[in-house]
Amino acid sequence: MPVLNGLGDCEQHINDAVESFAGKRPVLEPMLRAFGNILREKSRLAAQLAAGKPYDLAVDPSRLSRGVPLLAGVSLEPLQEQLNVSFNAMLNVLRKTFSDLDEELSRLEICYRERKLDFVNLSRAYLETDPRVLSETARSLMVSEGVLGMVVGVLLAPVLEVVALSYAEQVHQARWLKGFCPVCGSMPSISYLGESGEQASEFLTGGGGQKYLHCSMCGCEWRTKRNMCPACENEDKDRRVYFQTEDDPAERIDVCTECGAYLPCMDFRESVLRPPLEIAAVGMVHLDAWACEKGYHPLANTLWNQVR
Amino acid sequence: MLLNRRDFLKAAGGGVACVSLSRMGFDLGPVKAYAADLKMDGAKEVISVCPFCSVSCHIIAHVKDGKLVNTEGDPDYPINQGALCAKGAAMLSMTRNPHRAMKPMYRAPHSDKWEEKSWDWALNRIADLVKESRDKNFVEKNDKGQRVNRLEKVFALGTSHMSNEECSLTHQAMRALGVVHMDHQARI
Amino acid sequence: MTNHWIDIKNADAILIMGSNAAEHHPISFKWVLDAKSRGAVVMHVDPKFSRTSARADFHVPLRSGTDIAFLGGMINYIIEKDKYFKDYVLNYTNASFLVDKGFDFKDGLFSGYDPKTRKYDSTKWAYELDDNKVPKKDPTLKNPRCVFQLMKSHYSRYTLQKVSDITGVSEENLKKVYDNYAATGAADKAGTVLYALGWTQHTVGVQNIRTAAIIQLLLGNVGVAGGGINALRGEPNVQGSTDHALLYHLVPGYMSVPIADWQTLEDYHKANTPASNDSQSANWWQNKPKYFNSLLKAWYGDNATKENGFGYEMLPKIEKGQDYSYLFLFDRMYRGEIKGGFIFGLNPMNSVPNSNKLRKAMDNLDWLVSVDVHNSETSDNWHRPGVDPKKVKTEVFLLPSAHRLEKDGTVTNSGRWHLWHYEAVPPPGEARTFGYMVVELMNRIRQRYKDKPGAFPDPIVKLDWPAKFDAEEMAKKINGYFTQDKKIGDTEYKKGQLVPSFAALQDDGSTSSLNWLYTGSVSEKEGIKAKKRDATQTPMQAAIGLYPNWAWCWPVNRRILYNRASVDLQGKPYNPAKAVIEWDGSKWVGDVPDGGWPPLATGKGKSPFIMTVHGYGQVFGPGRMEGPFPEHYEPVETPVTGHPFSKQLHNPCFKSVTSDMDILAKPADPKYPIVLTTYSVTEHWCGGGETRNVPNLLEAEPQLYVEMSPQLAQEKGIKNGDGVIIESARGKVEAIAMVTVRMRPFKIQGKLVHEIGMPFCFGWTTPGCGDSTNRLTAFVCDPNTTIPEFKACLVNVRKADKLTEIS
Amino acid sequence: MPKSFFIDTSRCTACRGCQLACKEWNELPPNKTKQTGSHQNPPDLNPNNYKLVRFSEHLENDTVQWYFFPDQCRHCLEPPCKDTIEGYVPGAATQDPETGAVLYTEKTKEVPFEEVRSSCPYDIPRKAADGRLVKCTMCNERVSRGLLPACVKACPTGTMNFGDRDKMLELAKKRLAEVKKTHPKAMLADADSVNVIYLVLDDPKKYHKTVVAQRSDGLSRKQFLAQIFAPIRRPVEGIGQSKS
Repeated sequence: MPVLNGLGDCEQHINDAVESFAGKRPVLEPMLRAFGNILREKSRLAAQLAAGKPYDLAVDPSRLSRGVPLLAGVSLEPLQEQLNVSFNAMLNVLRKTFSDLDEELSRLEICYRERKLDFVNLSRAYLETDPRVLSETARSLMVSEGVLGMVVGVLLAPVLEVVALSYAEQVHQARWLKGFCPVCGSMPSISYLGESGEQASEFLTGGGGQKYLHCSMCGCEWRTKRNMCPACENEDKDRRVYFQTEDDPAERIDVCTECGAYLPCMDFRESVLRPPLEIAAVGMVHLDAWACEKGYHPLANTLWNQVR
Repeated sequence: MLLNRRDFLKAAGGGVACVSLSRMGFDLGPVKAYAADLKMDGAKEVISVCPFCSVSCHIIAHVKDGKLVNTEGDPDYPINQGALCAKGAAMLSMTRNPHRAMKPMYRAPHSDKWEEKSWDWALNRIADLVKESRDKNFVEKNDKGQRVNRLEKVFALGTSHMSNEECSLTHQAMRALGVVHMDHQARI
Repeated sequence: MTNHWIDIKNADAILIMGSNAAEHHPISFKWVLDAKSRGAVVMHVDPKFSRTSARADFHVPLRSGTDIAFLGGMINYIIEKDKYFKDYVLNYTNASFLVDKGFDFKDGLFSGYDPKTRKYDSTKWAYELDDNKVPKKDPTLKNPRCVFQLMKSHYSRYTLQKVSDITGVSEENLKKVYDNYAATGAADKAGTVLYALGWTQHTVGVQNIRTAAIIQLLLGNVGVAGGGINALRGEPNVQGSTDHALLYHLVPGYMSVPIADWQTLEDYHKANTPASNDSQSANWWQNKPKYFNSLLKAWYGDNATKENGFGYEMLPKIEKGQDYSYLFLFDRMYRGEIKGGFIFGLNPMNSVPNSNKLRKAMDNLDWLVSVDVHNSETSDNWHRPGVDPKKVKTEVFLLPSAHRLEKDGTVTNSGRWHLWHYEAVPPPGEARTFGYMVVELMNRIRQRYKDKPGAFPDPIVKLDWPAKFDAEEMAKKINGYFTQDKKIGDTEYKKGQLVPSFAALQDDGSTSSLNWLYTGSVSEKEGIKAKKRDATQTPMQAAIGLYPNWAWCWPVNRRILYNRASVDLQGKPYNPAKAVIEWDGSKWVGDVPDGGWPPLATGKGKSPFIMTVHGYGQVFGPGRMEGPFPEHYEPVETPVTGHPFSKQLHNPCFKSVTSDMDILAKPADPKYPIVLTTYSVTEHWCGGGETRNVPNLLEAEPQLYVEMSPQLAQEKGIKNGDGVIIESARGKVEAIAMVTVRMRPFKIQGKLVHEIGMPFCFGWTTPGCGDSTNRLTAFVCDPNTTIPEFKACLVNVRKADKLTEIS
Repeated sequence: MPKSFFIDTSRCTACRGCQLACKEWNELPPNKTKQTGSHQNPPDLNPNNYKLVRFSEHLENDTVQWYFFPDQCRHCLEPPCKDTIEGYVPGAATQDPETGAVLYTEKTKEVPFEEVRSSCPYDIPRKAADGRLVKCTMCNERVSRGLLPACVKACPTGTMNFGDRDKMLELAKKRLAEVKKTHPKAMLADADSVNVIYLVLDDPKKYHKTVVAQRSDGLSRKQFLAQIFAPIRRPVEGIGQSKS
């Protein structure tokens, strides 16, 4: 069973990974440091929320076996308080990190104090990719849709990470095989190839290579098939390609030529390092740049992969 | 039953858009220049089956520009779960082995050497030999006068290396010719 | 395998005998150790201590060829100690059947033996039938003529002391294995038997396995998770190639090849379709005409009509009792009776016994087509050492074939899983697939027969034959089509539609299928199911690792055969924690059951062993050549002159041929006092043609060796690493001595008997590595299968003055 | 933090995947070998085999023991070979401060081979045809790029493990505690002084003569090193000090 990346990522672990990628690829250093700040705070906050009041969501794990994510259609109303806490913490770190966005971020802070932000509704719209709600809200608050989207995504992530953690066992048992997240329904931001067989026996533990997807939102990790595009479920060997450079066999980018989606992938069989996956994703942004240049689009929009 | 992500989404795609990296204040120029310099090789992954013992471990073959560049155990096949034995692990060198037979070869009667031949020539010559042997040696009836349709003087041996589809055709072809001396690895 | 690879993990006891799974099926061993880590006891009974032994709980050395004595002793032990599973034995096996008075057993021979023909009249082994022709039963199992009592008396002779005396296994070790294994007679325990060529390659090969089957039936281990009789089949697609019958005596789907006495289709069906009047017997083979006619329909298409017996009369028909397998083929070749032939992906000059004779026999061919990935000892036989090519008349073709990674198609693994492989890269150079060659060649032959008719062209020109080889099209054709619109029950099928399951095959020509076992492997909705990679399973299925949605398996996706024997009469699993199927009140859940009938207690059920006429597991097996109960006989070449069970030294029916090159050592021959067994090597594949040409594998295992005990080495003045010569009545082989404590001398009848072991993967086309070990082995065979006795022959060994084959 | 291997011989099945992978990665040509009465082939480490699975067998109390030992350079924390080499040609041997890998350079051509070899308590260095001294490099060029050594990547049994030294030590101690239950003689060989930590189930001599630091005169590693270092002892920088 994969270990949930988020909560296990202590500060030191994140720092080490930032240093190691920055050393390896100096061109990405500014991004690694910036997103490192945000991911550190996210991680801290998730741990704080997990230790706090238990969530009271109407989740039905039996839906997993029918291919329905746990949070699809579930009201996030009971998370009001956690969303508020998260907003305050995450907005703070966003403001510190991105001075170019300060004007819009501070406007959002004011709107929050004026109780103009309905996080429950915005979160729902975010998870369901409802552009109408987000664009209307952005217009009425006089911020850009991009910044509103960023803030909602960033504040929602640590809150949902706690949900993913508490249902990890059920997700594992359900053998979820879809390309989208069994917890929140979002698409993965990165995948990795695992080290050794799930059922490690004394003899022939296996060459590893089983593929796991890491949710771009809640950090849930689930096993998927090697030969399937998570976006369109295409299994045609001639319409899936991966790209990598000879120097970095541990890093690759999986592309589906059927639907045009790409997903970065770390091969842990090749790599000594075990970075937090989101830092790894930031450390591979050059591959995003390469893929976008070739006309492919990311499986999930993340904070760091909007290279256009 | 909800089977597709679209079923609970209002819009398709990678989710809600975020502000771009440049809007955040990053200078993407160096990153893009770095990316443009990358020598990226594209490869595909093809599922195959190890050609040795009948555990039938699955193998993922990595193919770049039509060439086999790597093989690994398929982690998804529930039996081998990515593991391979020494022979399975040597699949790459076994398949790409320069010692392999690459052209139809022919050794004439009493000759001391092999000669290269075309497929067309070889198959025509074999077809002639089969017909000649069959026409000359076909046993229509046995001693009791029963109709038996046998070609006893031509045999077929092998092979468990064939796929099921190839086995099925080989059996059909041999019975059509009247071959009765037919056998393969299952008996040894 | 009745079960499948993953299922090994469900066993509580694992008896590995006649197999070196860790070295030759390395990945299978993962599941053995998975079971071990859950508390299963793993036992390895084998002449040699191998990596399998190293990982087992214990290794028990046994003299080659004495497995029936060993297992017969276990049957005796199970009955004496009352360890058998009574409900199971009574309800699901033929233990309660009464055997007719004609049956008898005296001093090693059953009734009905004719020493002149060396054959039995098996009608002497019939059951006592009631008026409805159903066997009479004694549910108390007390009747002295019931199978149980006959078996008990038969194996009461196999005492610990006698078994120990002939096998060389200490009584203590015998008890250790018997105790551990017999413990699986409990309802909620399972034991599995893993065997390979170490059991089949004997003149008593079939009976070795029969003995294990009896044990499994007594302990209630068939049909359950973690049980079964599991052949670890060696070759890559040997399961599929057997299913599709690249064998003289069968047509695809385990149906008999026509014999001359069955001149018409009606004759064939009359002789081959079993009948049972027992309403509780499914008697599945009663459907054979549907399968056979559909096969003919697939072979001859529109040219197969009801009127012409679907083309049956065009088929070749063998002579009754005549054997056309390797043994007889090469003997006829040696006698000059064979003109030419095809050898596809096989190296018999290295991997078939008595190579010296075979190599000479091949010189008599006018033409030979060898199809392989490498030039081998077979394709190159005409310039083998010591032969002047100018004197060899054979016209030889070496056609380069594709590797598995270079072609599309399916294989069937040992657990009957039907698996698709995709072409990753095209074959190198001008190499081609077997499919391409067979289709192209046949089309050329067909054209010639169309252009210029010769001998009986009909079966060739009337074939339904493809213009080009296409694996997907063939996979569908194997599955089968409706050849006309057809209504079955309430469902209407259109001409050209795929047949959904073999239950829908017809005997009236309205369906075609190249192999009934594979009907259902392709469907209109799911396509080729061998491509399915769906690992989902219900919690019940996951508990035993059934993976019912991963690919497909024959028959009808049933993963564990005879699974109706895993439940009691009410349909409740004997072991609820590892249930295979369960009756939920209205249907079966879990695996696909052996027929959907309700449990037996409802009165509407069927007995679990649906492929047998009466529906019961056969403790008494009247279908075998040498008797219904396995009996210990010595290998044809044996180091003893007698054994403790009877005066009948050898299998009275073993098959052999006579020629000036088929010389056998006499029992306890002083010239050849040592037992030789042969086996594979992890680093090389079978005859070695492929792996010897991979330099790094050759570096790790470079040359032919002979493993021998330090005691024998001392006796013969041989030191580790010395060049030695091994000699049998048939030939001489050079090897390097590997003196090892992993080989042990046996104490047999108070006398020390040495056994040595050699691999057979080395051949002269790889310079200096040594040559065929099979120049030593004897071509004597099991009477049921004609599988040769590779595992036990007699030799002598001496230190070599100089070596010529090894350098 | 230097890197270490943890080699758990209790899991090894002698499949020789590591031996072959090492050859392939280092592009070492095959040797023309001969059968010498053992499955151990080539019979010893040589310039074309930096890694070799050793086989040994024993019969005790009527039970066969068959042991497998994937032998290679131990990448000692204080490598005596390096001291010997540097005594002749400074810079001919180095130790990567990041990984702990002990590496030989071209300049080892100028160093007397037998002396280096006998200074190694595990008898590892060999001399290539061109005069260079060679041995396992810890796949340092892979490791420094964040990749696993080729032999570790190839191992299907969990025998070969690689990572930060403290993690490997932790894993080794955990496994040792586990196997001790069934094999009371189990031990970690010279764990404090080497970066290639072997777990053996039995008396190390039953595996191979130099599983633990050894010389033909039977000195322990401590005595042995004391002798070696006595005249030329100098501080070792950059990596953790041996605790022994």
